[in-house]
Amino acid sequence: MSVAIKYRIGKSTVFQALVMVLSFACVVPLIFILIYILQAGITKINWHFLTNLPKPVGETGGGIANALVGTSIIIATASVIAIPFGILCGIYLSENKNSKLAYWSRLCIDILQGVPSIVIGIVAYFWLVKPLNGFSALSGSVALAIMMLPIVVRSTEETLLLLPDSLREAAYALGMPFHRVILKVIVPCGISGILSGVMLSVARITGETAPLLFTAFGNPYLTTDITKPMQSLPLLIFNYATSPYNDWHDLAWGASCILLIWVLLLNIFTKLITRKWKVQL
Amino acid sequence: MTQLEHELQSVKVELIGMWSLVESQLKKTRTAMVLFDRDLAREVSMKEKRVNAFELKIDRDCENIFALYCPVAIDLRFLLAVLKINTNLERIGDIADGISKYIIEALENFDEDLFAKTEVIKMFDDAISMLADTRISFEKDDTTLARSIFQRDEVLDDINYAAIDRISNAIAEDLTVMHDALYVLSIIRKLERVGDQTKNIAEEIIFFVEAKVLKHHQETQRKP
Amino acid sequence: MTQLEHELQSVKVELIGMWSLVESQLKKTRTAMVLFDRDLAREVSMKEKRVNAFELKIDRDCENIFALYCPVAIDLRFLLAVLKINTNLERIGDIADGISKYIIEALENFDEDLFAKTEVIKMFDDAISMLADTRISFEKDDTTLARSIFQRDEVLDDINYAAIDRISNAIAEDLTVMHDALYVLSIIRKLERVGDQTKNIAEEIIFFVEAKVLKHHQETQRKP
Amino acid sequence: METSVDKVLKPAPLKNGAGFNSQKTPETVSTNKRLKRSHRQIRAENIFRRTIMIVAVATVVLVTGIMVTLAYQSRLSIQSAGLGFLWGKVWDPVRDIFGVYPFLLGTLLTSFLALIISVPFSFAVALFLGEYFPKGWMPDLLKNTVELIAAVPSVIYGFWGLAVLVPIVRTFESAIGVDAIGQGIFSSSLILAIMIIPYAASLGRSMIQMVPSNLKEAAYSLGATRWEVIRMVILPYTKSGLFAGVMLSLGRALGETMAVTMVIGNTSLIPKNIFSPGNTMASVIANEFTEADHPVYLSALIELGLVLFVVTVVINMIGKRLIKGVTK
Amino acid sequence: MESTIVKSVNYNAYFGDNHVVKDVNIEIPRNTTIAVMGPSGCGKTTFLRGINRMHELIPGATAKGQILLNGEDVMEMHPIFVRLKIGMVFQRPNPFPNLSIYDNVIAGYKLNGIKLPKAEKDTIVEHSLTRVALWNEVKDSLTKKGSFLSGGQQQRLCIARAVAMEPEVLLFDEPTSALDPISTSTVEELFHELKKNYTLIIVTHNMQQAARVSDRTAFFYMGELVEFDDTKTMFTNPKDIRTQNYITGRFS
Amino acid sequence: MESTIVKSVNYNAYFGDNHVVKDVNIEIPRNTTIAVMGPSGCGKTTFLRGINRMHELIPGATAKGQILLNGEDVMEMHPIFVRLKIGMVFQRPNPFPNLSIYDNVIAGYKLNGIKLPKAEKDTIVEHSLTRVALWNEVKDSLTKKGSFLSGGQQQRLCIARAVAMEPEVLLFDEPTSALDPISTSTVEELFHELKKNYTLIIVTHNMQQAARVSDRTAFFYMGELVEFDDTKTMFTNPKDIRTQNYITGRFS
Ligand SMILES: Nc1ncnc2c1ncn2[C@@H]1O[C@H](COP(=O)(O)OP(=O)(O)OP(=O)(O)O)[C@@H](O)[C@H]1O
Ligand SMILES: Nc1ncnc2c1ncn2[C@@H]1O[C@H](COP(=O)(O)OP(=O)(O)OP(=O)(O)O)[C@@H](O)[C@H]1O
Ligand SMILES: [Mg+2]
Ligand SMILES: [Mg+2]
Ligand SMILES: O=P([O-])([O-])[O-]
Repeated sequence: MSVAIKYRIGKSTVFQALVMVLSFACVVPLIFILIYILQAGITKINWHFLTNLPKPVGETGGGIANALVGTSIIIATASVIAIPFGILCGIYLSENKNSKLAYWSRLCIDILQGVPSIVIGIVAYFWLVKPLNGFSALSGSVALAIMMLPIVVRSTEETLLLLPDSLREAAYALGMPFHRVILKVIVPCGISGILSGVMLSVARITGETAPLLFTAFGNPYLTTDITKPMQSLPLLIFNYATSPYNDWHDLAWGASCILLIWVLLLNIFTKLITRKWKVQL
Repeated sequence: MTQLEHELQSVKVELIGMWSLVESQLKKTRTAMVLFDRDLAREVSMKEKRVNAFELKIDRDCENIFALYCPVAIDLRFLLAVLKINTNLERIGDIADGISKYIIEALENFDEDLFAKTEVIKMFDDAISMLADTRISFEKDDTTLARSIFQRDEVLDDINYAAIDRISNAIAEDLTVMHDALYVLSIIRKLERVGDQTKNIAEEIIFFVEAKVLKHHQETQRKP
Repeated sequence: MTQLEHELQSVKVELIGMWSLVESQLKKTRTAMVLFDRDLAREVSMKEKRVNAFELKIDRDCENIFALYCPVAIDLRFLLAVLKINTNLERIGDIADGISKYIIEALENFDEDLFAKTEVIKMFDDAISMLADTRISFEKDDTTLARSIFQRDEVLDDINYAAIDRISNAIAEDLTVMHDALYVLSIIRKLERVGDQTKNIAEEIIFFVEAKVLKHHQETQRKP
Repeated sequence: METSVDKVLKPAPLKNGAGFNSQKTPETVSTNKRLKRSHRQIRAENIFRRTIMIVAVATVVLVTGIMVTLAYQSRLSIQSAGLGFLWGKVWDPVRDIFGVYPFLLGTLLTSFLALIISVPFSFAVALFLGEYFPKGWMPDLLKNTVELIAAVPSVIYGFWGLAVLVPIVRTFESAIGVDAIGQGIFSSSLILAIMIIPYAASLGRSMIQMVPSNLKEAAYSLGATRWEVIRMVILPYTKSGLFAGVMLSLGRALGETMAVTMVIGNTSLIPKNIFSPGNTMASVIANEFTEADHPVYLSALIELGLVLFVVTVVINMIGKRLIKGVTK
Repeated sequence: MESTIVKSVNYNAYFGDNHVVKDVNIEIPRNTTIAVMGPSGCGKTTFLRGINRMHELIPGATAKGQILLNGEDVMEMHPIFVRLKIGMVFQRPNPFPNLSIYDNVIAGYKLNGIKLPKAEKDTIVEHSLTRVALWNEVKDSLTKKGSFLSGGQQQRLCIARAVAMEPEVLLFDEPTSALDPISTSTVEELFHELKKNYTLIIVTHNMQQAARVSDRTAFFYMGELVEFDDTKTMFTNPKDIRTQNYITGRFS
Repeated sequence: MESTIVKSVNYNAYFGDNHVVKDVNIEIPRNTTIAVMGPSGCGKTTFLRGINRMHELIPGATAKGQILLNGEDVMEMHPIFVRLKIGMVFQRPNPFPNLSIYDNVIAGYKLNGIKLPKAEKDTIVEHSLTRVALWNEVKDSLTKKGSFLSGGQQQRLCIARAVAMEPEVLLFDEPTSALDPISTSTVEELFHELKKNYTLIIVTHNMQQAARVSDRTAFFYMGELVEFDDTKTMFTNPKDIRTQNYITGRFS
């Protein structure tokens, strides 16, 4: 009996050790990547890099100002489209759990979440690029908005569903009408979850390349017209990274570094804000 | 059967045990009186302790059931009735003891004539049979039987009421029976109490079975 | 204060009210007996209904408290004590009524001499003061005072014990007082019961305050 | 008082505080206001309800639109090749031969290889965070780091893979004696494996944390060791959740475009072994979409997109269903 | 003054095809406290939620028959008004977690978009909190979040929130079943205060609680109202054998 | 036969710096049923979990002092042994949802990797289920999942699972607080059966339950064992004023 128990305890200990080793092994590649990119990229970043346009091959220097501006515009436009839409849809889904429409809508959101980004690029191409006769930042924004949508909807819905029914009932029992129950009680209580969904979706689309390939397309010049092709950071990285020129690789490393820092900051910021705004239930 | 029902059942059994004991005490006292058997009277006096023990035990059990089971409705009424019946039975036991004490105290055999004149033996027999009948009505939750007790108590009351005159006549006839007569008077007074107690018990039975408080009021309704 | 405490308090107040009524009944009965005031006796008899009403009310209140609040520990003991005290007080009321009835029944004024010989008035006074003292001990949860009752009851017991001889002597001396004497004997017997009841009440007080069952056993320990 | 409450419901114009004038205590005044407001609110309520319903309908329209667009735009290719499209072993746009078998194979190889590599790590992380060390700074750090893996944009993985991983793989390949190209299915799988760890890990973690602690306590109270609790309580309880995590990872791996495009080597030939270069469905579209110069070519690429869409959606739906089954 | 405030006439409630409240007729006098007892699933909660029309918030839930509030059928009124007149307190304390204690009390006004002058708000808050015997405990921390309070305090806060709307009837659905005994007793004491000014209808599983706090008790069984009587009578001498079996713990 | 089976000597338990069980000394005789009462947070659960060393499963939890099982210090034994001797049943019924009823009963053996012949398993299952008065109810559906049973049946199944390991002591942490009154009464009846063969230690908030089922009652207050006495004495004549205040509902 005692031997058997010792054996069982031994087995348990060995398994635990295995789990710990494997867990920490995961972290290694990420750290490599981070260190490598920071090393390669941080030296390239300076004021000049941020405020200048890329130079043609052969000329040294040059910057990524067009990509920074372009990325900001594309993301802002996408957010304006997707966030209100997504939150309202999330509200509908959480408030009408069992209706037919909710079922179909939820199914569609699920489908949307699984759609590969490249396919969304194709669709945006046919919806906007073709009819408007040309690549445009707007079409890229729409594609990205479609990518954001399921994240915002699901995070809103899940956050609101997590709120106990008792909260709703408390509000209804005070004679509050539906829209006030939602806007004054339910949404404020779930604000941290909704916000974190929104911010994560922004972080997510910042790095998306594939849907922009045939929509925003890229542009070596600075533009702020959303009906024109526009450069963006990931596109720039892709194009320059796959080029054979070392100068352009350097630009790409710098851009990668900036993209990475931006994404990291957004993630950390999300953590902070959700912790701060979390409503203690 | 729930635990509470078990407990109530065992209290009931105990109370019936006490009841039988008190009945036998009363019967023995009667025999002791009629035969002027002082030893038997002493036995009754000794056994009074057992009645007391019963009373304490049942009180304690009821208290525990109250504390542990929080009885309501029929169970509560049953327990309250048990508490009251318990007190009454103990009193009856006390009375048997008291009468026995008279027998022990008394200097010589009671005068048989007195018994006949005062109907004390009839009173005794009635009291004993009333007590037995209430017991049966308790065992069977038989409120009709319990109701019949009230009429029968009136017989005892009548005998008791007539006692003073009968006793004083007896003494006036024969001064030597004076002591005896005073004892008999005391005994009659006590037996009247037995009737009252039995009546109280019958009321309690009706109370817990039918949830009617018969005590004191509805003197007319009482008689079925 | 919890709701239960409120309820218990109001039961307590009610019981004390009943107590005062019974005391006054007893006092009036004493006056009626001493002055042979039949009207006063009749008043006592009339007021007996109020005592009965009190008893019913308190019983009913206790039942409700049992059913609604499920009292335990001190509260439970208090209620059980109230139930028993209630019964005892009602008996004392009954006794007062019984004695008053004798007074009403009796054909002429009692013989004053008899009172002196049998110490019945002293007995009455003692009984009344014992009852008052138990009430005070109940009001104040004063078990020392309650304990003192046991000794004082012995005085009554002694008088009661001596009664038969005293009465028979009285009758033997003067046959005309016979009727009176028999009544007085009955009264003495009843007053002895008052002593007993008061003792019971004192026991109940000690029971609920100190949670000791004094009844029946520990006869020696009783005396402090 | 109540009748005036009733009146509010009817469209008739409200008299200010009709019926309330008798009392002027603060409460009645506020009651008054309350009722007036409420009337307006009933209308606002209806508008709000309608708005969110329209939004929900819009999502359905959106997704239907996506499907219709894909199907419609790929009609040319479907008409010309039919099902043979899937089994065709040759992809030669110049000759208008569109067989996607090489890409299908490439996609499946990269995805499953990545899955096989990543799953042990994912589950280890899930157990570590869900069961062994749910709280504390070190597990927090691990959790955040693993989440970071998901946050890094795929194009950066691709770039890093191209610059760092490919040379290493090339050395490794020459060491084991296969064609030392570096770019290829194996490199893509490695990159993908890293990228998909967080999906199964975080879902697995939340599933494991959802195991009611009272079940674990039940097992402990029967004298079980930690390993036995994991094997007999946690794994059975979470198995469909863990599997769902694997499915989501797979869906992610199948649809992943940029990182794969950058390291897979981009050839339309059927891969010979796992070290050969190849193409996945997504990478073909990314590479050739803007070059598609005639309608059938474009349509074929879109049909490829349709296939990719269907496969990933099916895989994802299976995963979602499983999760729903577990969390319910 | 025993005028009827709430009266149900042949009230029936359903969840889909599931008939859970059957032909309930009850008359509840003003300013009395009613306890509603019965085995699990007998429809107590459903009936209670029927009174202020919270029942119909559940998808698929329907009702038939009348609930009269002061003689007026609540089914004909807009639910918002019904709920302003008939407050409700739930099983788990549910203060709004994003609001301060102060705002929780006037939540009924604030969140309904009713602007009150500060002084009046202060009066309402103090008054309501005093009514629920919470003022002294929280008066120095009115700006703290309601979720910092203990369970019993939270529940009293929820009662204050309902009381602040000056309803005529207060419904309680097992208001203390999520509380520990000490909090339970504070809330129960509160009932004795509230019953002076409001009509309380309290669903409870706890028979002792029903016994302690109510004037009258309704016993539900399988969706029917079996017995409705004085609480004292109910607990000492119930008329229906099902009631007796339930309260004496002799379940079938 | 009143030999001591469990005895604690100066037992102290901590959550980090939080001293929640303070110098508890108690002697529990074999085959008696002990109820453990006390206000919320007084350390009842912690003490109970200390007995079979479940306490230390919580991160940061420590203990001092001795718990003797048949005179042997459980702190010196391996927790697995301790838990085999001292079974435990929890507040919420927790049958393993992925196992059948049959497998749930012998889960203790399965978990411990003990292989038994089928016949022996059958005996154990029947015997254990009979002990908890569940055999007749489930004997035709032994292969169904345990989660299909009602709450009370599930709890009895959990008790059967503990009983199947033939422990000497059974610990119950508020075993009926998640059950409705009817299930509660079935489980309570079961205690009366079990007490013949096992030593039961039952933590309960429900005073009436403690009163009904236990032989002796321990009253905890702020981590201390205030009083440990016959249940009857405890409820009619407690010695400590804190006990009396608690059981009569006079909370400070
Ligand atoms: N949301 C719901 N959907 C469908 N049926 C329901 C719902 N809520 C309750 N029921 C059904 O209605 C019946 C009555 O439920 P109700 O909640 O009124 O009972 P209850 O008496 O309050 O029980 P409890 O004491 O458990 O709270 C139950 O049998 C239940 O099956
Ligand atoms: N997991 C834990 N971590 C830290 N402190 C805890 C933990 N569990 C309990 N405590 C603390 O220990 C004290 C005693 O808790 P315990 O659960 O033993 O109380 P209890 O008497 O069982 O209360 P209840 O009746 O609410 O179950 C509580 O004050 C609580 O704050
Ligand atoms: Mg309910
Ligand atoms: Mg606990
Ligand atoms: O699909 P991508 O994440 O690589 O854009």
